[in-house]
Amino acid sequence: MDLLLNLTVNGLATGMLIFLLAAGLTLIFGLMSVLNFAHGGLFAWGAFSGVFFYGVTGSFLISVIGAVLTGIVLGFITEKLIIKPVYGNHVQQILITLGFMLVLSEMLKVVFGPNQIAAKTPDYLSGSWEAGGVILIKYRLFIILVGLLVFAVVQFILKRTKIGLIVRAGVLNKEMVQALGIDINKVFLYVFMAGAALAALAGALMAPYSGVVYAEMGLEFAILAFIVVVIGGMGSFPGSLLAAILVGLAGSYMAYFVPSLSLAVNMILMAVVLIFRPQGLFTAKEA
Amino acid sequence: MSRLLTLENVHTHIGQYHILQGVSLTAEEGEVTVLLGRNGAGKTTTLRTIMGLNPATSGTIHYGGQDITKLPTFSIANGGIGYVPEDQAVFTTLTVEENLKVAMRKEDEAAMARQDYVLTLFPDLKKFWKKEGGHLSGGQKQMLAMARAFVNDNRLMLIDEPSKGLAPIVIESVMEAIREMKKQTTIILVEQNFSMAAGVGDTYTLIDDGETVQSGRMEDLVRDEELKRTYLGIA
Amino acid sequence: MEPILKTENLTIRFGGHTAVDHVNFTLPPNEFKSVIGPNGAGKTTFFNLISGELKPTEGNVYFKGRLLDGLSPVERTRLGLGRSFQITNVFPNLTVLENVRLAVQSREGVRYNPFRHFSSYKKFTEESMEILATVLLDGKADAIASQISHGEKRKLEIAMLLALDTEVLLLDEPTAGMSLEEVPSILNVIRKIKEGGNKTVLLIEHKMDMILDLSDSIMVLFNGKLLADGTPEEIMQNETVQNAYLGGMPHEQTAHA
Amino acid sequence: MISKLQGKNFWLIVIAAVLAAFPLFSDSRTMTILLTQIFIFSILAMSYDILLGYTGIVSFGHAMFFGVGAYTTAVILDRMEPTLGMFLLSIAAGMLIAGIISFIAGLLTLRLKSHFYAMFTMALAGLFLVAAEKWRAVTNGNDGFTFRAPEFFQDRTMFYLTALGCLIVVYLLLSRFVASPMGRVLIAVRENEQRTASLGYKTLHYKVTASVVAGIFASLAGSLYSVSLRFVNTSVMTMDITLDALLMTIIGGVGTLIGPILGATVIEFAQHYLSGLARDYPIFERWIIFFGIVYILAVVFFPQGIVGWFRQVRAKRSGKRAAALKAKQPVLKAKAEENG
Amino acid sequence: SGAGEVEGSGSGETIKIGVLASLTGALESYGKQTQRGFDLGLEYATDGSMEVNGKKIEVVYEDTETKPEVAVQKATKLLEEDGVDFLVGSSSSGDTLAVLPLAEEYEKIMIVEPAVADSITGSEFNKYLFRTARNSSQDAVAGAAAIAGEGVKIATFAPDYSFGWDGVKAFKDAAEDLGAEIVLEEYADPAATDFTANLQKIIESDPDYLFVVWAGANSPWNQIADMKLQDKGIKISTGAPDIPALSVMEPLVGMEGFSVYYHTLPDNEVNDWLVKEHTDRFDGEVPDLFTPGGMSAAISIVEALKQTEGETDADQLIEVMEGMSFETPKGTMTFREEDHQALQSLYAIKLEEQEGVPYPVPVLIRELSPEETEPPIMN
Ligand SMILES: Nc1ncnc2c1ncn2[C@@H]1O[C@H](COP(=O)(O)OP(=O)(O)OP(=O)(O)O)[C@@H](O)[C@H]1O
Ligand SMILES: Nc1ncnc2c1ncn2[C@@H]1O[C@H](COP(=O)(O)OP(=O)(O)OP(=O)(O)O)[C@@H](O)[C@H]1O
Ligand SMILES: [Mg+2]
Ligand SMILES: [Mg+2]
Repeated sequence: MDLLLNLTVNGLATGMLIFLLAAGLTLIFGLMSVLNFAHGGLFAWGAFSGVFFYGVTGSFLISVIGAVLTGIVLGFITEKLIIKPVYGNHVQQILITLGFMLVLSEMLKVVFGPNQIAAKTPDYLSGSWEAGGVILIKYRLFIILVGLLVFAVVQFILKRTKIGLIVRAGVLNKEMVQALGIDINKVFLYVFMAGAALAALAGALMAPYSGVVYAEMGLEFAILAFIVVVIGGMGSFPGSLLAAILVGLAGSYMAYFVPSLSLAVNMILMAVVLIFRPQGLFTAKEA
Repeated sequence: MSRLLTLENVHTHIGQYHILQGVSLTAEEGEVTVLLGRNGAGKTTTLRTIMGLNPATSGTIHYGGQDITKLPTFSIANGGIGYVPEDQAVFTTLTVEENLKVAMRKEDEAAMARQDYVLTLFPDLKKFWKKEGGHLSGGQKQMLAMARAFVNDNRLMLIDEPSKGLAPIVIESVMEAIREMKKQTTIILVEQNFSMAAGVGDTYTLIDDGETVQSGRMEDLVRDEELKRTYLGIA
Repeated sequence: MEPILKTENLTIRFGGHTAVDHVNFTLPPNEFKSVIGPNGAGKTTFFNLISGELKPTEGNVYFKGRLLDGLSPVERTRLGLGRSFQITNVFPNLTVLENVRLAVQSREGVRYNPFRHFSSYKKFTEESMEILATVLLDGKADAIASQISHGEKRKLEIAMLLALDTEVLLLDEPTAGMSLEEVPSILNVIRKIKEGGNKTVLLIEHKMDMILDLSDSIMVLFNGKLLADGTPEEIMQNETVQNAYLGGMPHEQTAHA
Repeated sequence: MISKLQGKNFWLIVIAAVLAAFPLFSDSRTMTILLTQIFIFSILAMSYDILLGYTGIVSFGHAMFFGVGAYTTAVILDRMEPTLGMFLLSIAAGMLIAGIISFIAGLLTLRLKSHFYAMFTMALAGLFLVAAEKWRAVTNGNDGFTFRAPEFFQDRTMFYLTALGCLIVVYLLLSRFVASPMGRVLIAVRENEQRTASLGYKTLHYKVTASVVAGIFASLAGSLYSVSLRFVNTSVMTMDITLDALLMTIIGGVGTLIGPILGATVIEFAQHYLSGLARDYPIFERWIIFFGIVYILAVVFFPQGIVGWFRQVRAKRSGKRAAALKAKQPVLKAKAEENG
Repeated sequence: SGAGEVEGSGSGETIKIGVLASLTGALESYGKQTQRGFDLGLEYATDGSMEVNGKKIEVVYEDTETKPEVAVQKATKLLEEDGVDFLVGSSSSGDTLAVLPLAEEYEKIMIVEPAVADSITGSEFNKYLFRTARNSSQDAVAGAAAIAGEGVKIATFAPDYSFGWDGVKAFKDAAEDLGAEIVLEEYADPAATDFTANLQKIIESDPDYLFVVWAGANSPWNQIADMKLQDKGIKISTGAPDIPALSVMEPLVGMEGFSVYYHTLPDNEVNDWLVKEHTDRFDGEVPDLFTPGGMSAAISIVEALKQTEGETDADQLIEVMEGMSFETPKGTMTFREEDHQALQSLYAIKLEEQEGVPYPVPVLIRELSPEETEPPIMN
């Protein structure tokens, strides 16, 4: 019993972390339909700048804010220079964002040096509680909270405003949305920046989780995020949340019960979901 | 009565093609101007040029005394111009409700009243309120495209072939609605259904091969069998 | 004579909404039948059921006495059921000519040859050009399909159907958006098909003048149900049709024909 | 078939001849090896173009076929005598296995739509990678193993010529394939799958065929690749290989066949020279940044790929003719003038 | 003389060495350590003259980008265009394996540094390669020597790929020889975000020690601390990595394990020289994990050349190098005749916190002699 509880709690926490990773991509890829292979770069920049700001200020809160601001600025630059010319063209998106991904991760080495850097957890969030046989890692509980908070905020914004609708309409027919008097370019820019900010936030929170940041972390986690967005159903936040938790739990259970398959768990999960739900778990309109 | 919209010798290129080669057009406030012309003449392109979707490469477009030739589409639309495109451009994965919601510039009471009016005009839309736009029938899509423009308080409406695919009885109510709307709104209409064009139009402009070749009062056209035969192949 | 096309209790439901409701109809060979009905009556859906684009919730379609249950659109086209689409449905980045040639190629059954060069099939190109000429589109043969005007796309749609040269033609509002001036020539094309005497046509239209002019019989769909099926005269007399479909202007419609 | 030797074909033959004669007048083995790599990746990229450019399918799992070829050849040459016969046999075996796998994978997955298909192929390729990792008795895991190439290839010029020969043959085969009636239908599937079906084409057959053809030639590329290195490890199954194929195809121009070859050339040379610069100029130490910028600039300046750009330039030169394409039928205008 | 030119030997000639390393990508810092070490090694071994027997030594570095096909391209370039007499490298085992056949084909000596895969000196061995780097088995044997003993229960934790499997297998053999019992072998996806399920299993197997074989930036240390393994009486042991990676091992302070190199561990003149020169030249930076390896590779080449009097003929070199001993920053190394693996010292250490050092420092418990860490012969 304790065992299952342990696996579940840790799987949940990992799932939440993965959800944070995927949240930005749910906006950018799921909703705006931009195949952004540079997402991992934004995420890695969030992680590095978080560690940097923590080192400079000693305040975890400020470091997270700093990372998010970095994400916003990078998001602005990325959208203006890289994404804007290629909306609606997946083939060009792949090429240009992969190129930008190389630039982003290599620039990390220029700015922060080529080595991995240790990421510290603030004292009040480090350590764990042990209750009975169940170990509750403080930072993981914190992640679960933040994940829920992000989910609630984004969901609230998408539900209470027309932004989600406008973006979905804009992806279907950009011209028509403009002909309705909406400055869709601006909307796309802001949504992209929000997605980048979420990526950076995820990076900043991921860093203390694994205790280390390194330039290559971006691509690794970006693939995971793509998996989550696809099996969750393009553009659906509840879908991404559910998919992320599934990925987290599956990873946790598999590693324990079927370790020989744990290397393949994400791929198997994705294949199985797509066979039974070819459109992913949710669709955007159920969001 | 004053001029709401004037196109002066407008030329439009799309890519390397010279599509509009001198379109001139005026719309008087409170009137319905009908654009006539054969397939591929440039009627749709004219409307798209006004909307800034295919910006004019030369010539000028004035709207309410302002030069809108170079404005971006969304500002033109926000100047109070509603557009019903010929291919409907319904947002396929959005529901009927969401389609209208996206379109609504202001969600105030007046807008809600207009929406209610539109729904009495096209009761099918009310019936399929939660249905995805892509799942509507051809005619229902046409209705939705019109409704999307009607929910806003427009000074000018550009309507591209509204009767296409509609049942005769619906065409009648659309004509009724256009006559009703004329009281506050100026309309430019592209229409192939001559009885409808004649039924609601005040003036006409005939476009061929990207150029304005003739314009005048609708009554004159209806009366002049010769003119009709020459330009429209009908008698 | 055995009907070439027949449906039995054909029904489809989308969620709670019954779009086509137990329709039983028969179409004798070489007949020209029109389908009318209000918007959303289920006409296009009815076509989709016949052509196999949609699977019925209930009921069957028979082609020359053969049950079509489970056959894909591909197989139905090959059997001889061709259709055009109401919402224009072409190959956007190919030339107008190429669009038609693909249809000719399919009709000729040249489907899988992976080795011969397509340009060695000269006949296909020539034939495609002829068809384009009949729908007044030969001047646009080299234009990219996405760049032609709406009315021109409608003509292309018809050309592709003609190229398939199927026994049964399902035409879904072929002239919607076509210019006043050109409708007569397209009507001519359709009339010629009819006069050829070996084609069966099912036509959806809202233009009553045209329907009255061409049809041997008319069927009326209403809320998915088959409301009436009869000669044009009978249908025009039908009160429901008068009130709920035609409205007050049936004669104005025909005034200019 | 080369009866009408038009401009394009003429130049292709000249280039092929120059490449074939290259070893005669240059003994730069580096260049030989670089060109060999380019030939091999050109084959891979062309096979990918059949999917992406002609059938409109984005696959993130193409590496699995490349990997199948690479491993099949490596294992056969390692376990058996490394003779030329074995080499040919291993290529055939790889192509057969890849064909079977792509056939099954195609049937299984091609019903999925766009992104979902792409991700599914990624999952499949991921599973193959894990299999290659775990089946250590055969693959020696990600460390991989070396093996002997046939004696015949001891002289790398022979291998260079073999790779060039394969490239030419594959190019000719695929050109013919895409220009065949079948190839035309593939393009139709790319443009509008549902409409293709309603014209009476079984689209799934075409998509599966495309996937099998692509898989088979990717496997050939893989076989050549492993022999060129005399070594194989799990890197042949990784996403990097798929992305390389994808990038080469896009940079060159999708749906062109020549494009992928140009793309492979550009990427390999850019990589080679940029990393070379790193040795001589310190600011190129981070040459990968410049490499990334190459991609970005490629999109900005050649949005339709290199071939697309060429075509545009040509179209502009004959701009007047293009404008005349807009067929005018100035009947009405004439009438209007008559009427005054 | 004219004849001398034709023969291509004789004084005034240069000897060229091509070094392959990952100078970009994930392994870039390893590659750069090798590079610095190699430069310093040549200088040390030639007393700054950069000459052996009157022949100038020239080095060309090439970046393999950690891609086998690039490694082969670059190696060919080195062999063909630069006409190098020796190859050295590389940072990844895959790259190295891909290049091995070339060494054989061109009959040039290749010094393997710092790739660790056992198969290099095992199943894939050819007589032209010599390895100054330690291999996975040596690591494992050292790891075992540091903790294993009669009746000690040990669980292992490793990434689920060749490196991990090799390491665990070798460790298991060595540890069992020393009388320890392996109670659990746990493998995890190296890219996983969450290792707690694996750690859970390890806790349940109730070992005395957890021996971790790990490489790569994504490491499990934080989670080991969070799961309170140490509080549960499980002692952690692993190899001490390079300094950047040490900085993330804070949670493991107090752990006992082994080290390949840390600049304070060896006590000999060569190392003193290395540490001094390195800190002087590189802004106070100390040499790291693979710097001495690069240096050793250079020293081994110069030593061999000295013995052949500048002859670069491979067969001659092989003859002198087999069994050759030479002084390196890690003490005396000896190329074992059978598989050309350099036997070398490793170090049993304990991680301790030290004033003014921002990472846990490996402190020497005892040096593990080359004999002690001698791995089985596998070719
Ligand atoms: N994107 C485009 N690229 C190139 N040519 C175009 C493009 N759009 C339209 N055209 C051409 O411009 C001409 C005018 O097209 P337009 O759509 O304005 O005609 P229209 O009068 O609305 O015709 P219809 O009655 O058929 O709708 C046509 O010849 C068409 O082929
Ligand atoms: N895929 C679908 N999902 C849900 N509802 C659908 C779908 N397709 C059609 N419908 C509904 O079925 C009804 C019949 O549609 P259909 O397109 O057959 O009408 P129609 O008679 O062709 O009308 P029109 O004259 O406007 O083209 C409509 O109410 C439509 O909203
Ligand atoms: Mg039009
Ligand atoms: Mg319809």
